[in-house]
Parts: sequence; C-alpha cells; structure tokens
Amino acid sequence: MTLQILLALSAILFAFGLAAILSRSNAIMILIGIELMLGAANLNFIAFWRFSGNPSDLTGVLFAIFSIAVAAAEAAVGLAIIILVHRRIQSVEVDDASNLKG
Amino acid sequence: MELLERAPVELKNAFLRVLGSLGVPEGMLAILSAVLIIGTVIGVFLGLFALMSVMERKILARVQNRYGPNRAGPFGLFQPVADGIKMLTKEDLVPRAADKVVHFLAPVVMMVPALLVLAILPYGRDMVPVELESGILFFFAVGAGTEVAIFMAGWASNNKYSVLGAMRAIAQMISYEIPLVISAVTAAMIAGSLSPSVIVAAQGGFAAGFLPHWFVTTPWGFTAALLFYIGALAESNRSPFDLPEGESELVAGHLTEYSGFKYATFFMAEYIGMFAICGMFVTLFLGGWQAPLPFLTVVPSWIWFFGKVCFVAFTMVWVRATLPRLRVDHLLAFAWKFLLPMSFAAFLSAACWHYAGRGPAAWFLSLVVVGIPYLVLGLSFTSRFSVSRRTYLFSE
Amino acid sequence: MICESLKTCFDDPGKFLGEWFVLLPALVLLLAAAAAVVLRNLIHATLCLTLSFIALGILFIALGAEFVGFVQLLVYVGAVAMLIVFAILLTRPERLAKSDTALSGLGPAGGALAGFVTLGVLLGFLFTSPIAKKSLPGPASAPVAEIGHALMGDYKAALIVVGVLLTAALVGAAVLAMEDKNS
Amino acid sequence: MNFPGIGLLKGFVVTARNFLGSYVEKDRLTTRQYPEERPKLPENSRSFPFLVFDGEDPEAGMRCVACKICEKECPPQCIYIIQDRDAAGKPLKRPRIFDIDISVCMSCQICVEVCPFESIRMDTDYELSSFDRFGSLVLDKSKLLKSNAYYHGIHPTEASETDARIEADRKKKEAAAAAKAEAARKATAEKAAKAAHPPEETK
Repeated sequence: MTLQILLALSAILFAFGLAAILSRSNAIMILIGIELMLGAANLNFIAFWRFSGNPSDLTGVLFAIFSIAVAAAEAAVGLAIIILVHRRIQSVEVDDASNLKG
Repeated sequence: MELLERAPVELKNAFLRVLGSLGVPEGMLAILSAVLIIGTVIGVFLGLFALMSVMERKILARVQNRYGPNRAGPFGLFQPVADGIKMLTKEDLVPRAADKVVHFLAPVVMMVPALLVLAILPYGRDMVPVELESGILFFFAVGAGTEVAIFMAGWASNNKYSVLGAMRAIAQMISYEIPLVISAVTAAMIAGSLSPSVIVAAQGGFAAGFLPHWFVTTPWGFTAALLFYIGALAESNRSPFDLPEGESELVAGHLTEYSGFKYATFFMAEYIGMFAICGMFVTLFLGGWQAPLPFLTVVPSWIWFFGKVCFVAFTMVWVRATLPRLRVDHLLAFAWKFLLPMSFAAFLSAACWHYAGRGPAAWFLSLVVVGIPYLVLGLSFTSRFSVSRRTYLFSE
Repeated sequence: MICESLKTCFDDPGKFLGEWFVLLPALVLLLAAAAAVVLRNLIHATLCLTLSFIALGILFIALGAEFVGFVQLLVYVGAVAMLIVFAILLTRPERLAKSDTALSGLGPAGGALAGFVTLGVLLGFLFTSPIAKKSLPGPASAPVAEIGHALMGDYKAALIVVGVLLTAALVGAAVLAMEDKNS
Repeated sequence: MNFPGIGLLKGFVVTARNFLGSYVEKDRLTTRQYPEERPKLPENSRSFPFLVFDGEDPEAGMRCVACKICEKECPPQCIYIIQDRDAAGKPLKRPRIFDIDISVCMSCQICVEVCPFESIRMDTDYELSSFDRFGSLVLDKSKLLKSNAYYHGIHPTEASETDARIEADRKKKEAAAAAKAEAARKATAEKAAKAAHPPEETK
C-alpha cells in the first residue's frame, strides 16, 4: 500500500462531493456533498500523517479532529438554515431561494 | 478460589494447548482464541438476556403483588424458550409499502453496535476482550449506530407511528447522550485514562479499611453516576423514557411493523445494549470487578462484575415498576435544562475534588460544588412543575 | 501465488487480514459515497452517506489513528447523519417527489463533467508527484494521552477557538431554527 | 417546599415495600393458581345446557320428547333438533338428533325455563376449550346426555326441587288417571248394572 492509493481515494471522494454539489438542487443533497468533501480532506490529513514517517508529530491527527469539530458546527448551522428557509418558502430547493426579501 | 478466579482464561488456554498439540498452526490458534472469547461473551450476554426477560416480568409482577410467569418449567425459568419458539414461528410481516431492504437491514444494524460494545468491558481481573486505549470513546462511538438502526426501522416501515416513534427516539437519544458522555468523562478524567480497565484499577483499594474507593462514594461521582444512570435509561429506551414505544400514543413506535424474528432481534439488541450500558455504569462508577469489602476479595472478580451488572439491571426494572412515562416536552426540558447543567456541575466538582487533594476536605468541597446547582435547579424545577392538590367537584 | 496467500491465510490469519483489511473499508467507502451522490431518494442517500462515514472511520482506525476514527464515528454517525435525517423529516415537503429528482445548475452531465475534470487534475498531479510514491513506514499510532497533551499544550488556542465556534454554532442553530413567536 | 427528589424516593420505597412484602405476606398475592387451585363455584353457577336422563340408560331414560320449544325459544338459535321416527315413519316422542353449538350459546338459560319436561338443564363445566373450533364445540346427543345423578351432583337444591315437581306431577297425573279410571270404572259398572237390572220405570 502506498500513499498514492489513499490520495487517489480521497481525490475520488472529493470529486463525488463536487459532482453532488454542482448537479443537485436540493439543499440537503448539497450538504451531503460538502460532508463528503470534508471527509476527503480528513482522509488526506490522516494519510499524510501516517506516511510522514514521524507519527509522534500529531499535527495531522489534531487537524483532522479540529476539522471534524468544524464540520459538525457547519452541519448544525447549515441544517438550521435549511429548516428556516423551508419554513419561509416551503421548499428546500436552492433555486427557489432566489429572493433577497425573505 | 485463585483457580476459580482464573477459571475462564485457564479453560480457554487449556483448550488451545490441546489443539496446539494436535498440530493446529499458531496463527489459527490466535483466531480460535478470539472466536472462543467472542462466543463466550455473546453466550453469557444472551443467557443474561434470557434470564432478564423472565426476571423482569417476575419482578414487575411482585411489585404489583402478582406471581408473574411461573408455568413454563421450574419457577417459569423456561419462559424464554417458550417465547423464542413463539417468536420464531410467527409470520414475518413486511408492509407492502415498506422499503424492503432498509426494513430488513434495520434489525441487523441494531444488533451490530449492541454486540460490538461488549468488546471493551473489563469482565474481571485481566479479562478484557479488547484492551483499547480509548475504550470509553469506542463505547459511545459504536453506540451511536443504534440511532441509525432505529431511524431505519421507523422510516422503512412507512407508517406514521413508526416515523414519529423513530424521531422521538433520535431526539431523546441525542439529547441524553450529552449528559451521559459528560458524566462518563468525569470518571475518565479522574482516572486519567479513557481505558475501562485503567478506570477500574483506579477504583481499587479501600479507605479506612472497609470503604471502597469507588467513584460512586464521592459526591461528584454519586452525581455523575445518577446522571449516567438516567442517561443510560434514556439511551436504552427504558421506562420512564420509553416514549418512542409509548403504546398509548404510538402503538409500538419504530417496532410497530416488525414481527417474528425481526422483532425478537430488536428486543434482544435492546436488552443486550441495556446490559452493556449497565456494564459501563459498573465499570465507571461501581468499581467494575472490584469487591465491595476487603474480605470479599476472595470471591472471583468476574462474579462481582456480573453481580453488579445484575443489580443495576434489577434497579432498572425497579425504576420501570415505579415511575410513569414522561411527556415528550418534559423529557427534552429535563435533558437540556436539568441534566446538562448538572453534568457540568459534576464535572466541575470532580475537578475541585482532584485539585483539593482528594481528602475529606475535597469531599466536602465537591459536595458543595455539586449540591448548590442541584438545589437551585431542583427547586426551580419542582416549583415549575408543582402539582396542586386535586379537588373533586362532586364527591365529598 | 494464490496458493501462497491461502497458506498465509491458514498459518497466520491475523497477518493476512491485516494486509488486506484496509482495502475493504476503502472499497465500501467508494461505493457508499457514489451511491450517496447518485441515489434519488434522499433518505437512501443519507443512509449511504452514513455508511461511507462508518467506512471512513474504520479506514482511519486501520491507518492507526484510532482516536480520530472513533471521533469520526461519534460525530458523523451519531450527530451529523442524524441531523441530516432530522432535517429531511422536518422539511419533508409535499413535493418530495419533485425535489428528489430535480436537478439544476449544471445538471447531472455538467456535475459529472466537473467532477471528472477535478478528478483528472488531482490524479494527474498525484501520479506525477514524487511524494506520492512513498511506501508505508513502520507502524504508527496516536496515543490518546499524547493527543490530550497536545490539545492542552501546543494547540490550546485552537481548542478554545473551536470551543467558541461550537458554542456559537449551537446558539446560532437554536436561534435560527427557533419558531418565530410573532409571525 | 420539599427537598427536590424526595417524591421520587418515596415512590421507590412504596414499590420496594410491595416487592419485598409479596415474598413475606402471602395475603398480598391474590392470584389463584388455577389448575392446581380451583375456585369453588357457587351452586347456581352455570355454563352451557345439557340433557338430563333418568335411570341408567341414556336413550331409554331421556326426558326430552323433541317438542322443539327450546329450539324455537333459543335467542342465538344454537339448538338443532330432529325428531325420531319409527320404521313406518310415525313420529316418536324422542329426538333423533339433538345438537347444541356452545360456541354460539350465550348461557341465557331460556331453554331451561321453557322446557315443560324438565329435560334441559345448565351444566357447570367450564373447561371446554379445544383445538377444533368447528367440530368439538358442537355437542351432540351423546355428549349432552348426563344422568340425573350428575345433575344432583352439580345443583343439589335445584335437582331435588325438580325431582319433587316431577314426582308431584306424576302423582297428580296418576291421581287424575286413577280418578279417570275410577270414573270410567264407575261408569262401566253403572252401565253394566243398568244393563243387568234395567229400571223398571222405563218399561
């Protein structure tokens, strides 16, 4: 197993997330895409830490932990916004939320 | 006694030695050893589940001055066998509009975390199936899978009661997981490790020759234990937090559309999960496999562990027999407005206890730190939910 | 060669499993992520996303980052996936069928194209870069105690910032989703 | 104001007292262990109807005369009777078929009240469950016929009253028959006397 495999895996994951964000109009699907991309980023952190040859340097691990925490915050706020938007315009389509006047 | 203490491990080793002398390769023996341990743990907990399913009914019956099941076998002890046969021979119903694959997968997904969490509990001295550095974290991380299973069951049934029950269950489990984890973290913090066996070891020894050093004997530990216990009741969907299955409102919640062996699997997973969380409670606060009194240390440690687990399970049945079901808004208010601040207080109290030197003075300090929030929160709660004496209009 | 690996399997199954173990969650991760993106049914997509989170967590554990793996499971499976599920159920629109199938912006072809282009660029760099050729160094682990010391030591500022961020997110989410009493 | 949590503790004490008490005080357990401990039924309890016969032989001593009054009166119509006929096709005073479907019967006892021959009575046997819903819950004549002694066993007072009434009826009937016979005898005797000694006045 080489670093290449893991990085390729992470790149594919990132591409999946990007494709989801660009092709779907449902806000929740977009959020799912963002979560996939964040997962890809975390995988990169862990992969580089693992292959750094210096595992006692925990920067990669800690960065992944912080990134997970931030992703959780992002998901909570994002979903609250989706619920709020749904309450205002009865839709979770991002295209429908095109009016500046809430 | 020493022999009995080591009996489970020695039996396994003897068996493996026999196999090894028969020419089974080394690596295969390692796998076999793992299989033996897994089999034993699962077997013991399935036995406990079977025993619990009949004992719970008997205890509930005794509280209500009835006999309980006493027909199948001596004292009704074969009742689980009868129940099992009934469950197996029942028709397996799947609603036509159900999401068939998810409906089928839900009980399986429910069973997986229930069995996985058994891996990290220290069942006795040097008897941990998987010695994991971050065992407590593993316990809660894997336990989170239960929520997914409940949601799958509720949603796949395509039944409004199921969905409502599943949503209630998830809301309840997410809310109660926070005080549960924070109160578990207090114990981990004082023991200085996330490893269950280190936490148990930290509770060894006796103060003044007879008082065990269990965390439950300290004010912060007692508070955290109570909070953990309440959280555990909610996590395992047990009364008085069994709203997700509140039969008076939601038929059976997420279990409405399940029958036969799938229902039995859910039932089994719930009980095994309950035993696992009881085991975690014992590990964190009741000293794990440590004996309660010095002269009782001759009794094998694993007997103490399972004895304590059974005792905690008994108190859960006792709670079920005593308390009525909560209302859903009270349930969430209780979690966020009482349990969460109280778990922070217990956390702070534990820190005070540690930095004040863990002596009698520290004991009183932590009592004060945890007592004041309790009184303030408790009194505000009792005044808010105070019930005026019922007046009868037409009688008397 | 197959005979040889079978022999390893019998002689030392632990080693055999350990070598190939990493590939299994990676495969599950890819399939589940693809399903999460492609599936029309939102709930199915979320369940597949959950599965990919679990696979990612197991991958972390297999790579030696035990703590991160458990945190990943606890946070993503226990909280984020359940939040998404809750959001789907709470916003379950009368027009669920429409919103399931609606595609916008670039459309499926455009999205896939963008994804492939990105993937191509990333993989192109990946296969020409020298660092990617690195092979697996010796066993690595991230002990919990050391992570704790690092969090409370070098990274304490970051820890506090994340704590503030999470509190702000908690309050913000609660305020956002709170029922408007006036309307 | 109460110390918070006291109410909960009080509740736990109550349930604990009940739990432990049920092992100490046997009076608390009011459940009757049915197959071992049977309830003593009150004398007037009733389950489903049966047919009484006198003497030893059920067929010979059958009180029923197939009058079909009970069949007509039965509110849920659970009684089914076919009268017996001899070889010549002449109706006989006994039923050939007498069935009661106890899955339909509602134990109202109207059949008992209307029976002019004291033939149908209420049983007290309540252990009638079976695995065959259609076959074994329809009782035929052979299952329905029970001796008068059995009737005395389950309802002593009522049975003695019935016997006394039958006896009285029989006596009355006998007396009436005797009186009739007497009258007939007298009449014949008179006729004979008249025939022997025709009144002279008529001549």
